[in-house]
Amino acid sequence: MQNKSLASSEAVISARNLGLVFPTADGSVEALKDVSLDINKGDFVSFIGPSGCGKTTFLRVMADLETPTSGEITVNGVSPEEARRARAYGYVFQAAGLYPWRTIGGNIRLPLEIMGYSRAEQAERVSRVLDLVELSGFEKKFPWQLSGGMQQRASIARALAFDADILLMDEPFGALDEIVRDHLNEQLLELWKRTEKTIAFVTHSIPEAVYLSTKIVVMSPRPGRITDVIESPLPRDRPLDIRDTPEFLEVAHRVREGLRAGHAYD
Amino acid sequence: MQNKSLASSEAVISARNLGLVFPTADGSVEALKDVSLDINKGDFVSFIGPSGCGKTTFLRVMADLETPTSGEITVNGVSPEEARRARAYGYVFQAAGLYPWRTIGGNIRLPLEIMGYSRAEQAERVSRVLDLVELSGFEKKFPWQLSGGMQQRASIARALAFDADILLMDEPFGALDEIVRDHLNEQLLELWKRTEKTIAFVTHSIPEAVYLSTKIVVMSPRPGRITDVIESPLPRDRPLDIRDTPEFLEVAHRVREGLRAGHAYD
Amino acid sequence: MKSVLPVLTIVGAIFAIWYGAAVWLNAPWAHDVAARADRVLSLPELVADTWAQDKPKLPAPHQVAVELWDTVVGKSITSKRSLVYHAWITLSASLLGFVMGTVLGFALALGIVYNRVMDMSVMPWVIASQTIPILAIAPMIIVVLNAVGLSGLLPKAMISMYLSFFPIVVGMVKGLRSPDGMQLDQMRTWNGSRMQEFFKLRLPSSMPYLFTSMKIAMAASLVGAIVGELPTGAVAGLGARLLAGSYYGQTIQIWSALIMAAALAAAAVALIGLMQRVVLKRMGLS
Amino acid sequence: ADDLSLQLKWVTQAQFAGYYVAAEKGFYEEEDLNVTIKPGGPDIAPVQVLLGGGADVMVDWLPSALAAREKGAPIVNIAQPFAKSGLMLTCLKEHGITSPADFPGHTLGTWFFGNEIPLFSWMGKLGYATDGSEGGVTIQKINFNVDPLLQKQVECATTMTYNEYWQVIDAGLTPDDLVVFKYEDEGISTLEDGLYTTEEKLADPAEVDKLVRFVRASMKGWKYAEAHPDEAAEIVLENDSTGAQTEEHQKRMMGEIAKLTEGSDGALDEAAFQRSAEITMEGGMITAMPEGAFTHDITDKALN
Amino acid sequence: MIWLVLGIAVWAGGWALNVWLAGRAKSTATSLAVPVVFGLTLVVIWECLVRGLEISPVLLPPPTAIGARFAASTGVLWEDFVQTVIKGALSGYVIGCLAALGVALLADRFVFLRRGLLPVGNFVAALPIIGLAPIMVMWFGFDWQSKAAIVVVMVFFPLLVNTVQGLQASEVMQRDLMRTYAAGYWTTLIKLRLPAAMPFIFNGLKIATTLALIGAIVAEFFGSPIRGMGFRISTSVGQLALDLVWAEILVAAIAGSAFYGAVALIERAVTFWHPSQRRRT
Ligand SMILES: Nc1ncnc2c1ncn2[C@@H]1O[C@H](COP(=O)(O)OP(=O)(O)OP(=O)(O)O)[C@@H](O)[C@H]1O
Ligand SMILES: Nc1ncnc2c1ncn2[C@@H]1O[C@H](COP(=O)(O)OP(=O)(O)OP(=O)(O)O)[C@@H](O)[C@H]1O
Ligand SMILES: Cc1ncc(C[n+]2csc(CCO)c2C)c(N)n1
Ligand SMILES: [Mg+2]
Ligand SMILES: [Mg+2]
Repeated sequence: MQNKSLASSEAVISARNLGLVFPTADGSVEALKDVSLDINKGDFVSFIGPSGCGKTTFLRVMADLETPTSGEITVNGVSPEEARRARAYGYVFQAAGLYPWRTIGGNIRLPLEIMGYSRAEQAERVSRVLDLVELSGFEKKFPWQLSGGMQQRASIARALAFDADILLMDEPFGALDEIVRDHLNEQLLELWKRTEKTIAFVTHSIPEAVYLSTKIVVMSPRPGRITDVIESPLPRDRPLDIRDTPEFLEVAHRVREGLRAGHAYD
Repeated sequence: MQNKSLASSEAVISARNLGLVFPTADGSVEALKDVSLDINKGDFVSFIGPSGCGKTTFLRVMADLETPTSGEITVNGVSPEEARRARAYGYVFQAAGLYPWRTIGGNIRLPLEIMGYSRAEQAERVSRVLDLVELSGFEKKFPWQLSGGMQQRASIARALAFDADILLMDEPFGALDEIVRDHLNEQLLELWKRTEKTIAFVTHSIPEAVYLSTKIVVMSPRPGRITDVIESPLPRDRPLDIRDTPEFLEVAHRVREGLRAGHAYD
Repeated sequence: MKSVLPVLTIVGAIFAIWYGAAVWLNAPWAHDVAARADRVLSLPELVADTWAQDKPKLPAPHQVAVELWDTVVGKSITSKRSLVYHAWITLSASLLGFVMGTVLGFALALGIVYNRVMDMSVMPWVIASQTIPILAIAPMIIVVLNAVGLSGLLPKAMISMYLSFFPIVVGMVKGLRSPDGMQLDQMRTWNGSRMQEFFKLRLPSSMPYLFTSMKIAMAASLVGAIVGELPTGAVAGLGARLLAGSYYGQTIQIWSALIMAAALAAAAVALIGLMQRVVLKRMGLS
Repeated sequence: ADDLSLQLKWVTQAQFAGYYVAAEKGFYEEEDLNVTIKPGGPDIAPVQVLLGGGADVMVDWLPSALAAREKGAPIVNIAQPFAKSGLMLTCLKEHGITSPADFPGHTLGTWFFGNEIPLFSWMGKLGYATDGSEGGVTIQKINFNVDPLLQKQVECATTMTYNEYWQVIDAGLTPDDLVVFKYEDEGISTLEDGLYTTEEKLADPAEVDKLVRFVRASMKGWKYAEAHPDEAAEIVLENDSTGAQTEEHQKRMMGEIAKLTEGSDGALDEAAFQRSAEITMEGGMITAMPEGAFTHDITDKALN
Repeated sequence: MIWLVLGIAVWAGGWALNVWLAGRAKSTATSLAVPVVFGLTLVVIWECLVRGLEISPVLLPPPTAIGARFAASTGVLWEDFVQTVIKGALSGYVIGCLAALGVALLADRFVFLRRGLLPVGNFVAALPIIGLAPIMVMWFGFDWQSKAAIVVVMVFFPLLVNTVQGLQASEVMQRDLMRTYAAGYWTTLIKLRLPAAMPFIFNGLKIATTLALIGAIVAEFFGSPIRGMGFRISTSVGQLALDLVWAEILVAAIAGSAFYGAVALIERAVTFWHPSQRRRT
C-alpha cells in the first residue's frame, strides 16, 4: 500500500525490496537482494551487469516465471501473474528455445495460434517478422538446420509477432554480428517509438544499452542488486551516429564505471 | 598432392576449394563454397561474418564433425579425422552444451577423465580453469543452476582444461559482459603466447577480432565463402589500450567494410 | 533391405542351436523307446528320431513349419482347424484391448500430470493393480462381465486393456513431463491454456516415449488376449490352442501357436515402429 | 423354448458327450429347451460362473462341490450321470513300483484341483508322510497332462482312465510298462461329474420344471452315447471349437466314459455320496458332513 | 441400500480429504497420506458394495474377510513370498535386465547385430508367457528356476526397447563434444550415452518390476512345488478359498509396489537432472 504511493503514477512495473533466494544442494544462492525499481510506461530500460548478477532472474520475476522470496512487485498495478494471464508480455529468452518439432514458421506461429489470431493474420504476421529479422526463405526449415544467430533471430521474431505491451528481452542480440545488430537495434527503436511498448532489455554491450535505453540499470552480483540507475539524456530520436556524440560517450563512460565497480579485478 | 605443395610448410590447417552442401527437405543449402585458407602454426585466426555465413560449419569441418562435399582439407598434414583421433582439438561450441547430469566441476573434468589424466592432475586443472573463468565456488553446482553467461564460461573452461594444440572457439564470449570479456581476452592472449597454440575463433565483435588475431577472415553468406583475409600488423604483445591506436582502428575499419559488403542493406 | 543378411544369419544361428537342442532334449526319450525294444541307437538314427518324434520335448523347426503350413495354408480360414482363424480371434481382441488400453493409459497419464490429487494418489494403485496376477482374476472378470451380459470379444479385450494401459501410463507420465523449463516458461509467458500447453508442447515432446510405450503395450495386449482366452472356456483363439495343446501333450501344436502369436506381436510392433519413424520424421525429430 | 446354460468342468471332450449328443440329437429340443453348453478349463471355477449368473447348471466333482457349499455357495447336486470314478494313479514300472508298499521314497504327481484330497487321505491310510521326509513320499503338483511322468520328473502321476492314461500309451509306452492304481479299487474314489444348481433355482417351481426336463434329456443323451460311442465321439469333435482334438483319442475316450456312466440312471447313489463326503472330510477339504447337498427331487420327477 | 449410500459418502469424503491434503505444502507426510487415503476409500467402497449387493463370498470376499485371512495365514504367506518373489521374481529380474541391457548394447555396438538381432529379439520377446510357461517348466523343472526363466523372458523386451531408444536420446552437440575428444565407443557410452539413456532405461526397469512379479506368479500356475504364491492362488481358486487368493494378491500388491517404489527411488537419485524429476514448485 505504502509502496504504491511511492511509485510514479505511470509505473508499469514497480518493484519494492525484491529478494530471491535459490535453495541448492550446497547452500542457497541469493540471486536478487533488496531490488527496488520503477519502470514507466513507454520506458526502454536496459539491464547491464556481470554474468550471474541476476538480470535474467529479475526479468523472470517480472514475467511471473519465478516467485520472489521477499518484497513486492506489481505490473500494470496488478500482480505479475495477473499481467501474465492478460498476455501483457513478449519474452525473448536468453537461449533461443525453439521447439524442435516445429519449423521456424511454425515456431513463430505458435503464440499466434495460442492467442487465437486468424489464419490469414497468422500468415501475414509470420512473414512480416521473418522479414524484419531477415529470415524470409527459412520459414520451412527446422531449428537445427539454422545457425546459432539465425535461431536467435527466429526467437526474437516469435516475441515480436504478437502485440504485447511489455517486451522482456534477455540478450536478444548476443549472437549477432555488428551489422545485423545495428540494423535490429534501429528496427527495435522504431518499433518502440511507433507502438509505445515498454521494454526491459538485458545486454552486455554498453553502446547498445546507451543507444537504446531511456534508463540504464546497472547491477552487481553476489548478492544480485542494483548499483546504479542512469536516466539517459539522449533524445527519443536516435540516428546511429548519435553514438559518436559527447553525451553518448559520457553516459557510456558512467555505465562502464558502474560495471567495473561490480567486478573483483582491476 | 598438388595442393599440399601450395600450402605453406608450416600450415596447420590447409583448406582447398572446400564446399559443403546441406540437403534439406525443401532444397539444399550451400553452407560453404570454394573456401581456401591456410592457417599456420601459432596463428590466431578470427572468423567474422554475418549470421548464417558458415563460420560454425567451417569450424565443424576442421574438427571432423562435418564432412565437406567437395574440396580438400588437411590438419597437421593429415585428414581432420586423424587429427581428431590424435586429440588435436579443443572445441568450444556456440551453445554451452554441458551435460546436465554432471556438476560444473564434473563437466570440466570430463575430457580429462577421457584423456586419462591422473586424479590429482584433474583436480588441479579443474580448479585452475575454474579460477580462470571466475567460477571458483560453483564447482558443485549443476548446469541448470547457473546463469547463461556462467554456463558459457564453464564450457570455455572445459576446452581449456586439457592441452590441445588447436583450439576451435565458436563465439565463446558472446554472452559475457564487456569487463569479463576484456579480462578473458587478455587471459586467452596470454595462454596463446605461452603455449603457442593455434586458435580458430569465431566472433561477432570487430574490436575483439582485431585485438586477438594475427589473421582475420571475413566471410559472407549464401553461399558461405571467404571475402577477405586480413593479416594483422599488430605486434604479438597487446596491452588492452592497443585498441585506441590508429593501426588498430584502421584494421577495424577494413573489417567493418568487408562485413558490410556481405550484407544486403545499407 | 540392408537387414536381410544379418537377420538371415541370426535366424540361421538360432535354427542351428534349435536343431541341436532338439537332439539333446529329445534324446532321453529316444533312448528309452529303443531300450524298451532292446535296441541301441546309432548317432544318425538318434538324430533322425529326435527330429521326428510325435510329442517331442522340443519339436524340430521343420516339424513346427510343417504344422504351421498345414494349419495356415492347408485349411480354409473359416475352419476351426485353421490357425489363421484362431489368430484372427486373438488378434481382434488384442487390438481392441490395445486401443482401449492406450486410451485409458493416456487419460490416466493426463490426470496424473495435470491433477495434483491424482498425481499423488493414483500412481501407487496403478502399480498395485499390475501386481495382481491377471490369470487369477481373469476368471472373475469374465464371470462378472458375463453376469452383466458382456461376452465374446469384450471381456478378452478388457484383460488386454488391463495389461496394456500400464506401460502407456508410465511412459506418458514421463514423456508429458519431459519438456524442459524454458519450453514451459514460454508457454507461461503466452498464457497458453492447459489445452494449448498440452497439444502444442507436452504432447509433441512425449512422442518418443509414446511410441516406445505403445510397442510394449502391444506385446502386453496380445498376452492379455491369450490369457483372457483361457477362462472363457478355451473356446477358440491362440490361447485355446495353447491350452488344448498342453492338455494333450501336443508340443508341436503349442509351438506353432506360439510362433503364430509371436509373429502377430512382432508384426504389430513393427507397424508401430513404422508409424514412429514416419511421425518423428515429419516432426523433424529423427 | 426355455433357455438353459450348462457350464462344463473341462474343455470339450467325450467326457461330456452325453450333453453334446442330447443337443445334437434334438433331445433338448424335444423337451422344449434351448441349451447352451459352455466349455470349461483349468481357470474356470464353474461354481463362480453358476453364482455369477453365467450358467444355470454346472458339471462338477463332488469334493469340490462340497467344499464350495461349505464356503457359502448354496449349490445342490440334482443328478449324477457318472456312477464310477475314472481317477487313478499311473506309475512307470521301471521305477520299481508294483504295489502301494513301494511308494516310499518316490515322487507322486497330482493335480491340485481338489484331486489331491483322495490321494492325501490314501497316503494317510497307508501311513506315509507326504512332505518328502524319510520313509514317506513327495507329492508334487503337476498340470493336466502327462509330460512330467514321461519326462520322469515324477514317478507316478494322476491320470483319468479315459484321457491321460491313453496319452501315456500314445506316447509309445505299452500297458506292460505301466502300473496303475484305480481309486475305485483302492477304496478312495469320490463321485465325479454330477450336475449341480443353486438352492434358489430349486425353490422356483418353474425352474424346477426346466431342470427336470434338462436332466431327462441329458440322461437320454448319455444312454444314446453309451450305445453309439463312435457317433458320440464324432459329435464331440464337431463341437470342439479349438479344432485341437483328434478322432482316435475321442473315440477311445468315449469307450472309457461309457464304462463310468454305465449303470447310472442319473439318480444319486446315497451310499456313494456318503463315502465321497467322508473321504473329502478326511482330506481336510470340508470340516463337517454336508446337509442338503443333494436332492432326489429332480431325478425322481425326470425318471417318471 | 444403507451400505451403498455409505460407500458413496465415503468416496466423496475421501476425495475431499485428498483435495485438501494435496493443496497443502508438499511433505513426506502428505505424499504418503494421499495415496493411503485414496486406497482406504477404495477398500471401504469395496466392503460396502459386497455387503450392499450381497455378493457371494465365493465370487468376491469383502476386505474384512481378506484381512482376517491375511492375519491368520502369515506363515504360509511368508513361505510363498520367499519362494515366488525372492527366489523366482528377483533372480529372474536381475538376469533378464542384465541380458536386455547386454543385448541392447551389443545391438548398439554392432550394426550387423542391430539389424539382425533386434527384429529377431522383438520376435522372440513377443512370445506370450502363458505359452512359454509350460515349456520352461518342462526344461527347467518345477522349482523357482523355471519361474526365473519366465521372468527373464518377460522383462527382457520392455527393457530392450527402452534401452535401444534411450541410447539414441543424447543430443547432437553432446555427441559432437565426445567426437572432438576422440572418445572411443566405450567412453562415449559410459560418459554420455548411458547417462542420457537413463530416463528411458528406468522407464523399462519400472515396467519390468510388475512384469517380473506377474511372470513369477503366473508361471507357478503351470507347475510348481507345493508352495509359492501362484501355486496357492491356483489351488485356492480350485477350492474356492477366495479369501486366501485375495490375501496372496494383497501380498503381491505390497511386494510389487515396494519393488516399484525402490526402483523409482533409485531413478530419482540417478536421473535427478531430467526435467521430469526436477519438478517446479
Ligand atoms: N534454478 C536455479 N537454481 C539455483 N541457482 C540459480 C538458478 N537460476 C539462477 N541461479 C543463480 O542465480 C544467480 C543469478 O542468475 P541469473 O541467471 O539471473 O544471472 P544473469 O544476470 O542473467 O547472468 P548472465 O548474464 O550470465 O545470463 C546466479 O548465481 C545463478 O547461479
Ligand atoms: N544441419 C543442417 N542442415 C541444414 N542446413 C544447415 C545445417 N546446419 C547449418 N545449416 C545452414 O548452413 C548455413 C551456415 O550455418 P552456420 O551455422 O555455419 O552459420 P554461422 O556462420 O555459424 O552463423 P551464426 O553466426 O549465426 O552462428 C546456414 O544457412 C544454416 O541454415
Ligand atoms: C475336482 C476336479 N474337477 C475337475 C477336474 C478337471 N478334469 C476333469 S476330467 C480331467 C482329466 C482331463 O480330461 C480333468 C482335469 C479335476 N481334475 N478335478
Ligand atoms: Mg542471464
Ligand atoms: Mg555459428
